[in-house]
Amino acid sequence: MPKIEIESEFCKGCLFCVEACPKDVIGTTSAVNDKGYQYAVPVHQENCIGCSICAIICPDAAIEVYKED
Amino acid sequence: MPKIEIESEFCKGCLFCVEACPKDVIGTTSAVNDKGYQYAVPVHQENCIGCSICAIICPDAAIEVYKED
Amino acid sequence: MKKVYSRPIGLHRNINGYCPGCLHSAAGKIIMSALEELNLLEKTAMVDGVGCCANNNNYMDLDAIGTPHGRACATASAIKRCSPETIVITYQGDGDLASIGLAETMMAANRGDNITVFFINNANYGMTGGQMAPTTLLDMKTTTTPFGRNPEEHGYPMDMCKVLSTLKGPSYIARVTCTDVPNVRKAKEAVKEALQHQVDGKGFSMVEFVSNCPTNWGLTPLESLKFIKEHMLAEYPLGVYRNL
Amino acid sequence: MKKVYSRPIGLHRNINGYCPGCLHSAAGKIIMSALEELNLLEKTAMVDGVGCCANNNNYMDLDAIGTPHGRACATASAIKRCSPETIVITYQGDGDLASIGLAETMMAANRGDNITVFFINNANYGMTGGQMAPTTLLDMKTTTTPFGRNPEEHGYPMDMCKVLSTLKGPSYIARVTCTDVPNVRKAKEAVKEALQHQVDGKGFSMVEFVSNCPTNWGLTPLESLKFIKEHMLAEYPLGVYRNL
Amino acid sequence: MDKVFMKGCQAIAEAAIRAGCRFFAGYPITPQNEVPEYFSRRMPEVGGVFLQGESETASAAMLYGAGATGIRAMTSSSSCGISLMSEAIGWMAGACMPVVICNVARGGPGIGSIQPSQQDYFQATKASGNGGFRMLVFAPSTVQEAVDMTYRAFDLAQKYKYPVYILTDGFTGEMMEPVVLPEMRSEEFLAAERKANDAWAVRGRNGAPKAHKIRCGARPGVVCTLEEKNIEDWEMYEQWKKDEIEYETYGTEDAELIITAYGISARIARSAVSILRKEGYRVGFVRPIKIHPFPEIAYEQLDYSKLRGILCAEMSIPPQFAYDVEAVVRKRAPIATCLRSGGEIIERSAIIDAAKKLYGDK
Amino acid sequence: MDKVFMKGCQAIAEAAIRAGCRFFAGYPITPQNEVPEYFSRRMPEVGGVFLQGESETASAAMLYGAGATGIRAMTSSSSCGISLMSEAIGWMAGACMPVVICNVARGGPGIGSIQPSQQDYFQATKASGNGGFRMLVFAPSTVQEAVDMTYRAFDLAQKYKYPVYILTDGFTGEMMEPVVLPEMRSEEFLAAERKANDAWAVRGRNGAPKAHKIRCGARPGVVCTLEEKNIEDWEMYEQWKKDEIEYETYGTEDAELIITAYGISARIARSAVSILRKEGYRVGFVRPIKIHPFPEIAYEQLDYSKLRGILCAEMSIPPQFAYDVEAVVRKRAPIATCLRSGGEIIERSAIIDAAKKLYGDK
Amino acid sequence: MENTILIGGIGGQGILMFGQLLCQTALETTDKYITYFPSYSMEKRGGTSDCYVTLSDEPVGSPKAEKSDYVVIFANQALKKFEDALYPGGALFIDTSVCTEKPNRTDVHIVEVPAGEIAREIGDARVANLCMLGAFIGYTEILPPDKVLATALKKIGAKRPELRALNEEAFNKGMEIGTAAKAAHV
Amino acid sequence: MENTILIGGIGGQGILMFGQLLCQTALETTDKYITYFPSYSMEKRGGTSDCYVTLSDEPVGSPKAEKSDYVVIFANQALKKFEDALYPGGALFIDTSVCTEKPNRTDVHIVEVPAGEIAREIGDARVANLCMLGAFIGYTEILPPDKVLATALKKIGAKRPELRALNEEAFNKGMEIGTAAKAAHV
Ligand SMILES: Cc1ncc(C[n+]2csc(CCOP(=O)(O)OP(=O)(O)O)c2C)c(N)n1
Ligand SMILES: Cc1ncc(C[n+]2csc(CCOP(=O)(O)OP(=O)(O)O)c2C)c(N)n1
Ligand code: SF4
Ligand code: SF4
Ligand code: SF4
Ligand code: SF4
Ligand code: SF4
Ligand code: SF4
Ligand SMILES: [Mg+2]
Ligand SMILES: [Mg+2]
Repeated sequence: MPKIEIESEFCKGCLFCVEACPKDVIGTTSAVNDKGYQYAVPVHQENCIGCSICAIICPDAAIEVYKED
Repeated sequence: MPKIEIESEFCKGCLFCVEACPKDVIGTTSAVNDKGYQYAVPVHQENCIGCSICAIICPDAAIEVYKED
Repeated sequence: MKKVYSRPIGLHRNINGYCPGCLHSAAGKIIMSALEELNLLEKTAMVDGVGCCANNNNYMDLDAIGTPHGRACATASAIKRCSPETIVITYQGDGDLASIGLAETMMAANRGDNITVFFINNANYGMTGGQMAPTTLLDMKTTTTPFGRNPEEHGYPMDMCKVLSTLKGPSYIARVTCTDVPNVRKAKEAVKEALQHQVDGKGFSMVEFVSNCPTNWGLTPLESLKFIKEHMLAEYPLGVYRNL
Repeated sequence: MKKVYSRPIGLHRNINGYCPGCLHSAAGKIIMSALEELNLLEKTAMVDGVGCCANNNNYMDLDAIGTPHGRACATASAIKRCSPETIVITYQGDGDLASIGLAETMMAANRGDNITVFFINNANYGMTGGQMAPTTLLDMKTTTTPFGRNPEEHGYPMDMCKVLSTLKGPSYIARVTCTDVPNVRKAKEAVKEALQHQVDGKGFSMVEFVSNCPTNWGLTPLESLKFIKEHMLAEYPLGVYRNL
Repeated sequence: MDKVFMKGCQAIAEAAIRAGCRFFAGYPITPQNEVPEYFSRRMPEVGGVFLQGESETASAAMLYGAGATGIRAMTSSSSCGISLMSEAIGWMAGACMPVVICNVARGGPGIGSIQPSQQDYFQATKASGNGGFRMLVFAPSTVQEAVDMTYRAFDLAQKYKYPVYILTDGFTGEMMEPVVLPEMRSEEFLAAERKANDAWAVRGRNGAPKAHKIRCGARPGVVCTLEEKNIEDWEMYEQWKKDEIEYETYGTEDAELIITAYGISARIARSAVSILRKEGYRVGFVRPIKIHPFPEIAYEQLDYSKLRGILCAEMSIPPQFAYDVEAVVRKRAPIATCLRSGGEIIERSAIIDAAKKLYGDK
Repeated sequence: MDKVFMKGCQAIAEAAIRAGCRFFAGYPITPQNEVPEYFSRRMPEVGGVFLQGESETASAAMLYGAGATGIRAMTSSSSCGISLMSEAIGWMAGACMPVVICNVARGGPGIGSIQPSQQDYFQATKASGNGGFRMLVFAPSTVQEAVDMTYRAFDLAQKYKYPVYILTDGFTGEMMEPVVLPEMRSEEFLAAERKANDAWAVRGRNGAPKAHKIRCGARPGVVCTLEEKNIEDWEMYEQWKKDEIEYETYGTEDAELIITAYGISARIARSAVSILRKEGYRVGFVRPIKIHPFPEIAYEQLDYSKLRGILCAEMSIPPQFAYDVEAVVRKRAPIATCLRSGGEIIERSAIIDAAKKLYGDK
Repeated sequence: MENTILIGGIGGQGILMFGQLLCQTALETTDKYITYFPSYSMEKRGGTSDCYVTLSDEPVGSPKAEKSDYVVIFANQALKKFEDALYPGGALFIDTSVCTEKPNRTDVHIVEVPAGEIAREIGDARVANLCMLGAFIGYTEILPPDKVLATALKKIGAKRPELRALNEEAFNKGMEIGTAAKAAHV
Repeated sequence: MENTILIGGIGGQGILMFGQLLCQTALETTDKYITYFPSYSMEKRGGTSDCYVTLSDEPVGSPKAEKSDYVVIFANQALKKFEDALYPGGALFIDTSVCTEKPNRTDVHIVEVPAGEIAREIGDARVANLCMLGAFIGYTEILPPDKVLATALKKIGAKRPELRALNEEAFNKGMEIGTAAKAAHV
């Protein structure tokens, strides 16, 4: 099953990925990272289709995408 | 009869007027003015038709043109 | 599992200081991944303008040099001429490239210096707190146009792609944005194309990024993308302006 | 007898220091007679660039101010904004206007500042002894292009009328020359038109004079006119580029 | 008179407007952005002109143009931006333009840092451009002084028909303090001055007996050699040494040690002096208020027979102000420095420590 | 070694090329046009780069870029053109670039005149930009010295990895004198140096363990605060006071009067000293060869008990060099000046007259 | 008498406003010399935001006091950065809702205020700084609380009238905590 | 020994070349210190053109001597400007074909050379300066005439080989006049 990993320390909580994901995989927590940003997290990892849209749109290169080989 | 006056102290001897006059009115002398330029002089004033071509082309505004009223 | 999308290898783990949602980050990421794909990371020297782009220095693993405000193209031209084997890129904001550095930009372009310019147009002076730039849209409020930019007093938004396209020196000029996936893809293609022009020795190339400044625009990151689409792109049409 | 052609009244009897046959003199004469005909001599402030035009100061009976090399348009814009009733003109060479002052020129144009720029393009730095200017023709030898200007190294001749015409600010842009009577007549018309644009408050106007520099070109005055006709005009076509 | 709580930069801009400034051109640079920003809002209210230059070079040329029309005009920038103005500043001195230039200084050299510093002392007092011209240079210590000096700068610029320079720093520019603002100069006053300036201003001849000419190398309308102009300026500078010296001293009568500083450092040094005196150290304080002309007399008046030393505190490494102090002290007392630079503020405790060290046993 | 008869400007350019200069950027300005013009012909012959900048600002930024690639590089200009470079000069000091800057000075302030002068002394020695940095400043008196100093300037720039400044003037630039040209630095030497500089140069990483970063405020590759950098530079300046002082004296042993001058004025002053001595005046001569660091020691070594006075001759009004002399002389002898400015040359007879006046009865 | 106050946090938390409100009130109600100095990092959002306030009977020396009598902390980094800038015996105010770390100092008074939580309870996270301000005034008593509140309402009210009531409530809740802490410490 | 020479005229008359030829020859044939300084006005054509030459046994002070031992005049304005720059007892060389005015000095030797005329007679007005040079050398004997001529032919020859013979003739004609004048003055 495809999945994404969000490096929370890179994320600045811009929500671009949240808005862009066609499968609503990503949401936010109330937690903040060291920089004080409320970072994005995969909340419905199971729905991910590995399309990479989120990763491509993420300005801060916080997202990496994995797929079955 | 039309005529021109060349202010010899303004003239720098560029020969534009000499070249431009349709009636070959203008020539040069070997005399130089205070600035050291060999200035232009009307040598065939009698042929002048008062067309002002020389005056218009003279960059240094050294020529003025007169005509009968 | 295979990684199908990775962070460009040239980006350090140091976090850059760009604001959330600032497309400076996006431009940097695209440039680094283009350099990676073209295998140019080791050959490249980046000339940073003065502006928010000062952030690049810390997180991009590239030879880099900061240069006086506006003079990036002059510095880059000299580097290229002294070291032709180096891929020389500049990275500049609109204040830097189109205002104080306008002469330097145009003259490098006109000389056809074989460098690649990345131009981040966010319609204001981001780093200094959002003053009017040459690219500020009409009616846009900035800290020095508190009543909005009006053409009588402040003139019109400058279209640098158009201006530079009047010159014979440039070999590639394109305008891109990073508001959505198709545009990000096109942006990367343009960046690669521009770099390829340099590799091929064709002369001056430039990619303008229509960008944002959520902080000084007073918008959320998402709102700022919307603003780009609705307002910026109308004034700054995307596309390839020159490709020799 | 009636005087049918007179020296413009605004020209002092002090002789200017322009070289023989230099069309700087012609441009100055035309400008002064246009101001005279429009009855603007008393209202005009001239901002002189740095270059051979420094000569203007002595023989033109106009309020005038010299300004740092390249900055004439910036100075003029400020004068106009502080004293809108003044007719503000600049008089600049190609090195002044199109090289060191390129940003100032373009920005004044882009702001649409209501000033009139007279631009004397003689394809080199006359005053300093004939170095390459942005407007130097290809293959032309100058003291800094001893082997001729070549596009790879030095870029291409800059067409300022074209460049400024990409901007929205200017309301009138024309290119003229003074090589012969019809052209002198057209030049004067263009100068008057440009000034009228300012009188009418229409914004930035510019007249470019395709000029000569017999001294540094190493030609006689007459040869230099021929050179203009045969070479300069091919690169710098005459005409009205903008008239709003 | 009511006090308002204002930021240094804004207070400077407001003071300028009250002094009659009706033209400002400038280019963004931290930490002086609030000067142009304030003007951009305020100028329309007073019928003045705000013009954002495309660069510092252009802004200075705009200032020159405005000055040439005879109105009160100003620019501001910070350190590296001021450097870009140096040709034009020299030009304006060469053309005798009554303008005001404000440097809200930051770390250097080059772009340096955006934090405050006092590293432009030599540039401001000795070489704001080529050619050896000098200007009156104010160095405020508080926001109130920034206001008052700005106000006076315009009068002095008009009096001498010469650029006047205000050297302040990012602390003074960014901090807020309560200030009393000076009264607004009346429109009549300004109109009268403008009319007087019409004797030389370049705005179209308008019936004047002679066309007006402004050029670098002569007072407006004057025909002279460059050397004559330089001599005239030199005479003016010498006159300034009589009329324009400004300084402040405190506790110098019984002082065994002098702490000397200017601008932002002076206020810190002054508070160090208070503490030291409370602790029983006989410490005095000398502060140039204008840093050009340099108040040599303030140091001449010291009783060197009593002095253990002089401590120069400044936010510049290498020291600059200390050089001028050394030149006038002429080894009559040992000189020590207490320095910071690059945007770091000088600490009172560091001044106190350095003073105690130089003082030796009480 | 054969002497050739050369113009100062051309000799400087040729000396630079022989020193290994392989990049020049500059903008036309009298009286230094022959420097770029010479380079434009000569650079292609040695595989170097000549680039005409669109302005002085651009030229200085080009110089900076060239310096950053690790090759020997230079610019030149004159007075107001140098002012336009001041931001970039400070930047290059801030970034520790080994470049050479030559000012063929003319009258000032601002555009001044195209005639030679020495009015940029303060700017060159104390404030070539903002931020308080200083450079080694050579001041040649003859075309031969201009050649030799240019040659050495490149070595010193490399040694200290710092800009080196040559302050000359339009006389020295335009006059012709016979000169012995130094040998051409070998390609091997230059290649080796360039290779060494590749340890920090910005030309693409090319397998280096770390990417190279050049920025204003740190030596290449160094991470430090601006204050740390400023302290390091200050230490270097202090070291210069030990290692880099250069001056010349003549007849000081028995002198009752000292004439002191630098650069073009020094050669005139020196010939005045010869004449005065022949006339029986015990006159000595002190000349700083580098004007920064200032050779305080040259004035310390004087026997003030004998001195009737010190005469400073310089082509600057107001005086500038005299200020530094005053600072080191510390009123131990009266100081007088003999000045010209704005393009006028100082006359030997004027120096002689002033000297005699200061000397009093023989 | 000289009071030096340092407020530290992150951009957007109302740090600068906090300092300015103190100064403005001091200006209107005292004869003190007042100096305020803001200090922020290059980043506009998420960057640090601090300010220094000095209220003094004598002219103020440095606008940026070396050590402060009071330090008010709005974020973890601020705690790390500024903990040591407090004089021994001084008071350290911490918004414990955002600042999760604990101070190391044992020689100072610590006033913990869950200002973020209180603000959210009241209904708007943005009023947390007013809550801290209340606590600060309640504890320090360096300015009359009613005047501080009035200044705050005037200044903030102009921008965000809808927050008026909430701000007042937040301030008062903070006051209570501050006053209580004061009582406990005495 | 120091010889100071001032040559004054109008751009295009070969003034600078005159001075340079003296210096180049001095360099090749003597051990003297040599300094040459050109001075021209802003105008490129028709403007003034002057140069100063100093040949000395000691290092040269000013490149622009206050007074000269010899003054060579090619134009009316130059005469006006430089007549007074000659030391009493010095020699004043005048090309009388262009310089129509008469000098006022009575305390100097005057050498009149109709160089322009001679040049035109020879066949090319451009060789007038060589004629003056010949006269100058013939009179002053400060440098060996054959060497000066050789230098001249080498330098000018490179640019304008067609003028070689004319130049030589002009120089020699000048020499004769100079030598004769010298003889007359002695
Ligand atoms: C000579 C000079 N002038 C002004 C500044 C101040 N300054 C810093 S960044 C900047 C411009 C930022 O605008 P832009 O180039 O558009 O970049 P952005 O931050 O918007 O990406 C300015 C004016 C400076 N550093 N140097
Ligand atoms: C800042 C500065 N740089 C350079 C110069 C030298 N300079 C004098 S005139 C001139 C340019 C002349 O060229 P142009 O503007 O084309 O005018 P032209 O003489 O050809 O009419 C230059 C570079 C100067 N005076 N100031
Ligand atoms: S890869 Fe596609 S589906 Fe998966 S999280 Fe990203 S955008 Fe959503
Ligand atoms: S796009 Fe990137 S930075 Fe933005 S919220 Fe998503 S992961 Fe975070
Ligand atoms: S007016 Fe006409 S005809 Fe008469 S001289 Fe002039 S050009 Fe010739
Ligand atoms: S055109 Fe004018 S300047 Fe030229 S030769 Fe004729 S009169 Fe003289
Ligand atoms: S200030 Fe604007 S341009 Fe700069 S990082 Fe923030 S959002 Fe981006
Ligand atoms: S140098 Fe050229 S541009 Fe200047 S006056 Fe002479 S001919 Fe005209
Ligand atoms: Mg921007
Ligand atoms: Mg030109």
